[in-house]
Amino acid sequence: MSEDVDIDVEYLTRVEGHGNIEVNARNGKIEKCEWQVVEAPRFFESLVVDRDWTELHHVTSRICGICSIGHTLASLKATEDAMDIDVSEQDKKLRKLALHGENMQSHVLHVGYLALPDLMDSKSVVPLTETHEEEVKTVIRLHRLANEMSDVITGRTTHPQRLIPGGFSKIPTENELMELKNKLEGSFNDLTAVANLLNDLESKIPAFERETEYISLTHEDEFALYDGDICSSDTGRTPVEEYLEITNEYTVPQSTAKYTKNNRESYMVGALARLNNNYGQLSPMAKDIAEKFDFDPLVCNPFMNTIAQVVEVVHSVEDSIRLIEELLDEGLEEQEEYNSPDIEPKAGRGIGAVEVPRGILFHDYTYDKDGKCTEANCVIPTNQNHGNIQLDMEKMVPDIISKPEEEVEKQLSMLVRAYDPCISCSTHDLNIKFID
Amino acid sequence: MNKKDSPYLPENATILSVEKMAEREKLFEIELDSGEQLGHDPGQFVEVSVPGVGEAPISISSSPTKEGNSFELCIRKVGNVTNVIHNLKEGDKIGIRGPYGEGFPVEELRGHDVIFIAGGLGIAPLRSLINYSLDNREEFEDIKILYGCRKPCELLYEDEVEEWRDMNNIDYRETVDECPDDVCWEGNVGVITTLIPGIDIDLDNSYTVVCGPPIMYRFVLQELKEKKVPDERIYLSLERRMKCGVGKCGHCQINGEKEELYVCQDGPVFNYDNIKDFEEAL
Amino acid sequence: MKPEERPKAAFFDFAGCEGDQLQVANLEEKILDLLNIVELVSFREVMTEHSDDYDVAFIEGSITDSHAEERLKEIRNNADIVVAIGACATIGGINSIRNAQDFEKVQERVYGDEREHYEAWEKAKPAKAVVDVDYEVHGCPIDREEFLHVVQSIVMGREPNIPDYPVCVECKLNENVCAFERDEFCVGPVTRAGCDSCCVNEGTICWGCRGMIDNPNEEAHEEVLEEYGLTAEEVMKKFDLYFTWQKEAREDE
Amino acid sequence: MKVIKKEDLENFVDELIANNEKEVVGVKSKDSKYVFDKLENAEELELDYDVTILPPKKYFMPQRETLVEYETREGIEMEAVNEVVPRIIIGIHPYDLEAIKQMDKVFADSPEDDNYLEKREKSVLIGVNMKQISEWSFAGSMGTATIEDGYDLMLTDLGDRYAVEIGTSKGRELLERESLEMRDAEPEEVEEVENIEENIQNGFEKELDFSPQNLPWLLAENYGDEDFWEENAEDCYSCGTCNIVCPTCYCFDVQDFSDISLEEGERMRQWDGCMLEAFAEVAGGENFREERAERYRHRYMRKGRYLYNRFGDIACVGCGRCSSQCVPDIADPTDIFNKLWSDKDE
Ligand SMILES: Cc1cc2nc3c(=O)[nH]c(=O)nc-3n(C[C@H](O)[C@H](O)[C@H](O)COP(=O)(O)OP(=O)(O)OC[C@H]3O[C@@H](n4cnc5c(N)ncnc54)[C@H](O)[C@@H]3O)c2cc1C
Ligand code: SF4
Ligand code: SF4
Ligand code: SF4
Repeated sequence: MSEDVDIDVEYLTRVEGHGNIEVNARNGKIEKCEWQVVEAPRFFESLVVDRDWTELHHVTSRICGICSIGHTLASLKATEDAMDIDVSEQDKKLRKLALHGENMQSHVLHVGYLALPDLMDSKSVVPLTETHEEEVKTVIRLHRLANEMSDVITGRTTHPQRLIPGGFSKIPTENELMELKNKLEGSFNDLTAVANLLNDLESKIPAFERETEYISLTHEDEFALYDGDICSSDTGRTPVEEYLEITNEYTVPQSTAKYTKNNRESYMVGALARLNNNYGQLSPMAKDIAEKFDFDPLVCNPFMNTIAQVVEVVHSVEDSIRLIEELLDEGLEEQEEYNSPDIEPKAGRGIGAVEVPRGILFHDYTYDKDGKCTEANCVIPTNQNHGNIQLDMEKMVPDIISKPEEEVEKQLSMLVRAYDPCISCSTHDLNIKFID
Repeated sequence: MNKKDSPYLPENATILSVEKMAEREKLFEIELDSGEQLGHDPGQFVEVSVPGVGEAPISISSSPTKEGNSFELCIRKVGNVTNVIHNLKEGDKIGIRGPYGEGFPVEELRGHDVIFIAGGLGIAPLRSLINYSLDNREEFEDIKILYGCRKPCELLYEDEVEEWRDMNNIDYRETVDECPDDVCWEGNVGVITTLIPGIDIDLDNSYTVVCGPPIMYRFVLQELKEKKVPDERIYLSLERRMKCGVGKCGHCQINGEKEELYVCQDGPVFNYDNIKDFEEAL
Repeated sequence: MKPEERPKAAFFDFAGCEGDQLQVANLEEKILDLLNIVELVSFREVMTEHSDDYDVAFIEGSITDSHAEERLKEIRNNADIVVAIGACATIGGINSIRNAQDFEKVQERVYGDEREHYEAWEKAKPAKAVVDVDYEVHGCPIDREEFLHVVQSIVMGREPNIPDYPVCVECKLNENVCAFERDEFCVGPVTRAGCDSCCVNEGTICWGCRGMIDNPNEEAHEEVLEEYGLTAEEVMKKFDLYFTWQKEAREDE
Repeated sequence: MKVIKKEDLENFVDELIANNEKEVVGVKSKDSKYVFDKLENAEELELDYDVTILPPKKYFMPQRETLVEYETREGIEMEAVNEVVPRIIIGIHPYDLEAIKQMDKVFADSPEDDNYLEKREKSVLIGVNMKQISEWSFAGSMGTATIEDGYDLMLTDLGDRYAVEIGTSKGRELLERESLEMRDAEPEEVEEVENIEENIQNGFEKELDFSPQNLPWLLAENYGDEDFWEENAEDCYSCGTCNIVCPTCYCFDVQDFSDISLEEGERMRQWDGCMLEAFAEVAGGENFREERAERYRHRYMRKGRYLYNRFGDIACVGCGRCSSQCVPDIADPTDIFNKLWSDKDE
């Protein structure tokens, strides 16, 4: 039993972006317990000021490499909202496919490359390539499938090219969609294998719970990712236009990042939040898999976020197949090559919200009459989770502080990783502070 | 497809030996794996291939009269292919295409005085002709060799040069641009053009063959002009970027007022009179 | 041409979106092949193991504060070969848009009253502005195949082929309809090729993410854009999406 | 001369596609432009086009092709490679046919380049007389608006029918299939084709003010006029577009690409352009055409003079691709050549 604990995790590994964990205890008394975000600021909300409406999605896509499709779509939706630009049903379906591709890609990366090593007591996926070659190859196959999907729909796996205001500069061919559908259908074995693998490791998932408010989009007709209202597990529905009422950004002295809160001190967004709020709308096989893990909303164990991601991957595959079938049944409406919709820019403010792998994302732009951006605000999922991570840590540390220091460090790292934080995209981090 | 069908397919060859000659130059003795002779004329070149890196045109530095089936290349390390070639050892394999190009006009030179003027690496292609004429000494009249490099340590083919110095049936002269104080050097100090005024040239009966870096040509030609050497009695070897070696890729074409030339096919050896009006030649 | 020993490689990230490291992860099965030619000793995004004993360091992201500068200098000291990957690390990337903005305003827009808390440079810099960089893999994000080509070249001891001609070359090889023939504007004529004109192939324009070629005809392109109907200010905006740092560096020369 | 109804030609093309013996490519529209591309069905074929973005040379000398494959596990093994896809190419305009004739000479010149020649041999060329003329074209001045040979078959649009001129036995064989409905041309139809060809001559907006036979000496005379070349090249991006889109340009670069094992790979050639800055650069940084103006001049010299000296043809067929696709609009051969011509009198 250790009375004095000093944990300094500088640049937590296997997460996107830079964050530190610092815990100090003296004689069993916790003196400090902090989750710190130390990503260098990138000033996106200033970068876009004065830029043309045709460029904003290109710029804001660069907020995050992993969620670049999500950022692009939130950005386009905000611009389209500001200028009343219509998007065809077909293009909306294609955009949903793009979002599914990104969701799958990011979740598979997180579950397979970043979280699994913890559960398998390995420091990274690299040693696993030798000890568990088959499993690693399964994960790689799913990852590649997800990327192929982004490629076919958006032109590239990272920083999509085809997504533009009003629709697509180029759309996939029916043959490409058909092929994609075949590949998606061929992935069920791999999906089951990954689910089973995690099922076998379920005992390694810490049994930690804390009552939490969950926030995500919600929609009557579907498991909401691209469209919908804001939904809180505590306070119910709010229209997207009123997102500021929900996010309520504030600063706290001991933290480096802006926190958000709605009904409680903090809330959680992401796969677990989506499952908690929209469980009934999951696709059939996704639901089966969730049941294997005895998933019963409301689930208040943040470590279950990883499981929720696995469930969502299955949902994304099934829902993508459904979307492609619909598109093919209706027949793809051809569009011009190098399509660029005829749009007259105009002044106004627009807000776009989409669910990206790590949770709900808001872009909010104001344009002048020439379509130059005058003001922007982006609220990123990871920012919304920082407060919740901190509060989880505060609850968890006293329970585990008596364990060996290494073990404490591992649990805390695992906790942060379970949130799959995407720190480099946190646009609202404050006050860089380094551990000496 | 067999070899004859593709001019781009190299033949396999083996490095028989590697000799370091100076800081940046090594001499490679090479034999075709077919066992056949390369069958080149002095002044011709080959394309040397290192699979995965690329090809480089290199003059054949040995004389066709050399014993055995092997030939020699003197390669300066300057870039991609040549850097990697420098790491190769005895027994390693490379690819060879060629010989390519028009070499020196041996028939025309036969029976005349020949003056060789080599600057730096320019000795590499000239050595092929020098050794040819030394091996057939009786077929040529007076032979003069003027060889210059920047510093004594950059002198190539040291053993052979040592022999040239001692030969009494040729007139060998050498110079270095500069000589560090701690190096012993008995030859001349000064750029290569300083050797030219001191030699006698029988204007009716001699040919001058020049090879060196572009800047050297300008000064040497100036000096030869002062000596009243007729332009058509001067031959020189040019270097250009090349990708195919067989007159297709377009890279080595040079422009002039009158016509165009392909270094890989029309050269690399040119009669000065034919290219003197080419703005891009020198 | 395969060397006997695998060089040790390490990845480091600075201010950027980590999309380039993601592109490396996106090599999928080829990662396993890559591990046959290099030994991965540090890659924070995917592994907890870390070692300071590496031969080749890959740098992603821009350098935006003195802490990052120190860190990069240390990496330079440890590594034989430093490779900058992605636009943020090669030319300042999207981050350098702010180099042309008033920094006071930049901070205020994002952080309001709390801007004082920062230690961030006024200008975002690419890696080569801080240390010597041996190779660059351009693009936002990098092209996976080009990344592999550069790694392969380093392992083989040869120079990678990184074009120094404009994107128009590849755009024409791909038989695209030029942006200028569709009433759009493109910086392809001054941007370094090597991306296979991927954005134009997908129906848009070249935005310039690989940076300008070494000797661009900027003046001509500025004139042309104006002739095609852009205002001088709009022309500037075309150039300061990705070229701000490069332009300033050239002017300083 | 034969005559075939338009719908029968369509059926014929569909049959060729279904037949699958050779890949069938033809002119298709792409956005507001045209390209040669693989045909899925005859309906896609656009025989009423002005000019394609790239010339059909890409089928004989692809943008990128493998010349040699190598393997270095033990020693070196190298093998010559030629990926030949036999093709029927439909809709080639006369100026492009002329350009192909010129390229044939270049690659048949010793040593023969089989990578080109074999692809060329395995292709069937179906030409078509122009109906639309590109506003940039000056084929009329270059004598390439119509052509007597160089095709296997040549089509001329006669409203509801096509006249078909058979150029070679290859062309004749292609037509030898029972299902094909075709008849001999009436004398009036032969005359109609002649008239059409004559009219094409007059349809060009752009012209050379003099006979192209004067180009070799005119260019030689102005080679040294540095001011002229500098002035005209000032806005040049060195983007090589004018090289790449040209049907008579054939310069190339060769590079090795190893696979990830580092033990095998391919030596590939890719189209290069003399307008690109590094085209004449050698190791150590010496560049034999360092200035934009030098490269700019070189292209015109090559078109109007050098290749003429070497192969006997003016290497510009007047298609106008270079001028129409040069973004700063400085690559128009008629503009440069006419300026030189009018300056000569001063
Ligand atoms: C006819 C001829 C004879 C030569 N003889 C010799 C010789 O005997 N010894 C010697 O050391 N060098 C010789 N050279 C020069 C040698 O070819 C170049 O130094 C070499 O090609 C550089 O290639 P690299 O890949 O090492 O350099 P890089 O700079 O990496 O070159 C890349 C590519 O550029 C082209 N290239 C670059 N420089 C040249 C160049 N100078 N000439 C032709 N192509 C070039 C090549 O295609 C090469 O593959 C000769 C050149 C020519 C044209
Ligand atoms: S679209 Fe852009 S890159 Fe392509 S040719 Fe035109 S200007 Fe060049
Ligand atoms: S002339 Fe025009 S097309 Fe040709 S290289 Fe110059 S700018 Fe490009
Ligand atoms: S130079 Fe221009 S007009 Fe002449 S053939 Fe080439 S592309 Fe056509």
